[in-house]
Amino acid sequence: MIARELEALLFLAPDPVPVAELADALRVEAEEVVAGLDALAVALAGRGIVLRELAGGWTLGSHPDAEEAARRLLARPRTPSLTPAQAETLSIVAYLQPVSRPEVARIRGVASESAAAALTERGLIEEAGRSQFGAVLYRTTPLFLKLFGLRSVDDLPDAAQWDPSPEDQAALRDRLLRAGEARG
Amino acid sequence: MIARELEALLFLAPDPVPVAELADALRVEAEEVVAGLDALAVALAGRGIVLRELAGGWTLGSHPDAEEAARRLLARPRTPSLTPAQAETLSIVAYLQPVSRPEVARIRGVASESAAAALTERGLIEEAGRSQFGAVLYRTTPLFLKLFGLRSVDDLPDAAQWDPSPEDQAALRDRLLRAGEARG
Amino acid sequence: MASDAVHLELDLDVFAGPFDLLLSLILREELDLLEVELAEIVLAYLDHLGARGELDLEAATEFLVLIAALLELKSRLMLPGEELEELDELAPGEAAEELLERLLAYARFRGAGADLAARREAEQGVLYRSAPLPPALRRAPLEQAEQAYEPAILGQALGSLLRTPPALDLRHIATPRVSLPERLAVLRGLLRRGTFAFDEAVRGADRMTEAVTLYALLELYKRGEAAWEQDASFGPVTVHARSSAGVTGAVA
Repeated sequence: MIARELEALLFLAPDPVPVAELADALRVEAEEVVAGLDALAVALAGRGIVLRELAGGWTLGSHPDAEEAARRLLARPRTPSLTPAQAETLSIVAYLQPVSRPEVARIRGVASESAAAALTERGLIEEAGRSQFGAVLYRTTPLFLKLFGLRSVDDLPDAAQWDPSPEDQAALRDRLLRAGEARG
Repeated sequence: MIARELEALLFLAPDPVPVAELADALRVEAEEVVAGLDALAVALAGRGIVLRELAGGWTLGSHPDAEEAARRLLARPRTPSLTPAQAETLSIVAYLQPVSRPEVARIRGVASESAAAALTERGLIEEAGRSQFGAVLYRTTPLFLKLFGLRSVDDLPDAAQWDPSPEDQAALRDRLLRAGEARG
Repeated sequence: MASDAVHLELDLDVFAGPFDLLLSLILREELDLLEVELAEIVLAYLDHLGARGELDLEAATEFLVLIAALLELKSRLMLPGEELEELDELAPGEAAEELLERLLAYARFRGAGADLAARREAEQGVLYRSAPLPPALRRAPLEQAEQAYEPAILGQALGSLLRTPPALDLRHIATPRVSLPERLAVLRGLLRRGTFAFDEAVRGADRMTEAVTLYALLELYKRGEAAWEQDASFGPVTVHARSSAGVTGAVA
């Protein structure tokens, strides 16, 4: 029965699939696929999965009634350990915010797009407008504070205990940029 | 109706979900989830999706009848079968885990580095720390359970069934001993 | 049990006779396993199989088990140390028992391995979804978040970034030196105005400085800080601060 195979195909496909592709995969005519999709829509009535036509193709989705439970099950903060690149990027954003993307790269001595993207994806940092030269600015998020157990960014630990040259009186930002350029 | 919500959750979840997590998400007792899973299995009979208990949780998969069409649609060819060396190494890791690399070699009678490397590459085994002598230990992964249709490693069939029969063992012992004595 | 393998007639450098005689000599330590070229035995067996023209699976399996056990024994013999002593202590009868143990353990896992391989083949029919979560489910709600990281990792990371490597002592180098950081600083100074002519950055400079300045400009481009325009070949180069939003030209 073709509705069954269609259900399996749409279940597996991550994106909407056009009728023509379904017909190719099943080695049947497009008309049979269309009829099969009708039958599938009927079979899915009252089930947890719904059939939708989207963006030129067909796809399966979860029933909206299950959304709240799905959020409880799946939308948990992802907190794998930070890689060294992510920790450095996050510390620069946390201590200097708002800080521009080029500044982060200057301090770290390497482009930091992928670290910044991972931190953004996990909701630890976010864009905070643009610098006067149009560069993206970053700041930390409320989720960042929560995941680090901080009430505000003023609660960040004093970097002095890890500071290799604490006698330097210049501002943190200038010192980081200077050190970054010396390394670069 | 809980079977419907369960179907939606399992449709969305990327990995098998334990009953307890489903119960938490749906805010019901575990017994209700178990009953709901039974109902879902019934509702899925004759459909394109199958309910499986794998790797410590429940998950949905596509029906084997749709395999050929699915592989055409997704351009996902069958993975090559395990070579005998890989199958033996995998079975030793699966039954004896955690097991050290030298132990695997001892049982197989040959060094098994390349088989272990291929199994690691395929995500079926992974490192599990080091033995007291510093040798790498191996264990199987959740992906192994999923791809081999197992709920847990306790689900593996009793390996003693492949021991040579007592008669064969006696014959082998005889021959080895006789070989040792007779040719004096 | 088939005995095809043990009757295999061998003609090796160090031994001529049936395979089972070779086995027993090895087990009784009358023949040094280290001197036996096991590959020769395998080749002889393959020839033997070829000559027979049919494959007795049971016999072939038995041969494989025996040869695997010999290989393992040999590899152990080649290892110095306690393993060797342990083996030396074994009387021939014990060695046979040990070999038997190995053969049995190996047979068990060979069977289990074949079962696993078959299980995998059977499971290939079921495919699993690997679609990303819908966007609404990708971000965790704030209320659910609990502390997962120590703030100290940020302080440590920042401390390491404050470390300046010791400056290289370049006094012994006679050639005039232009540093990239220095030229980067010059360009960044000019960039604060939003736009400037490249000529301005290298006015009165030597060729080395010009080259390093050009390199610095490329570096700024790579880092997304600057871009430039040049209307004609060898014409003036206008450098401007760059924005990822695509804003071009001067920004006051």
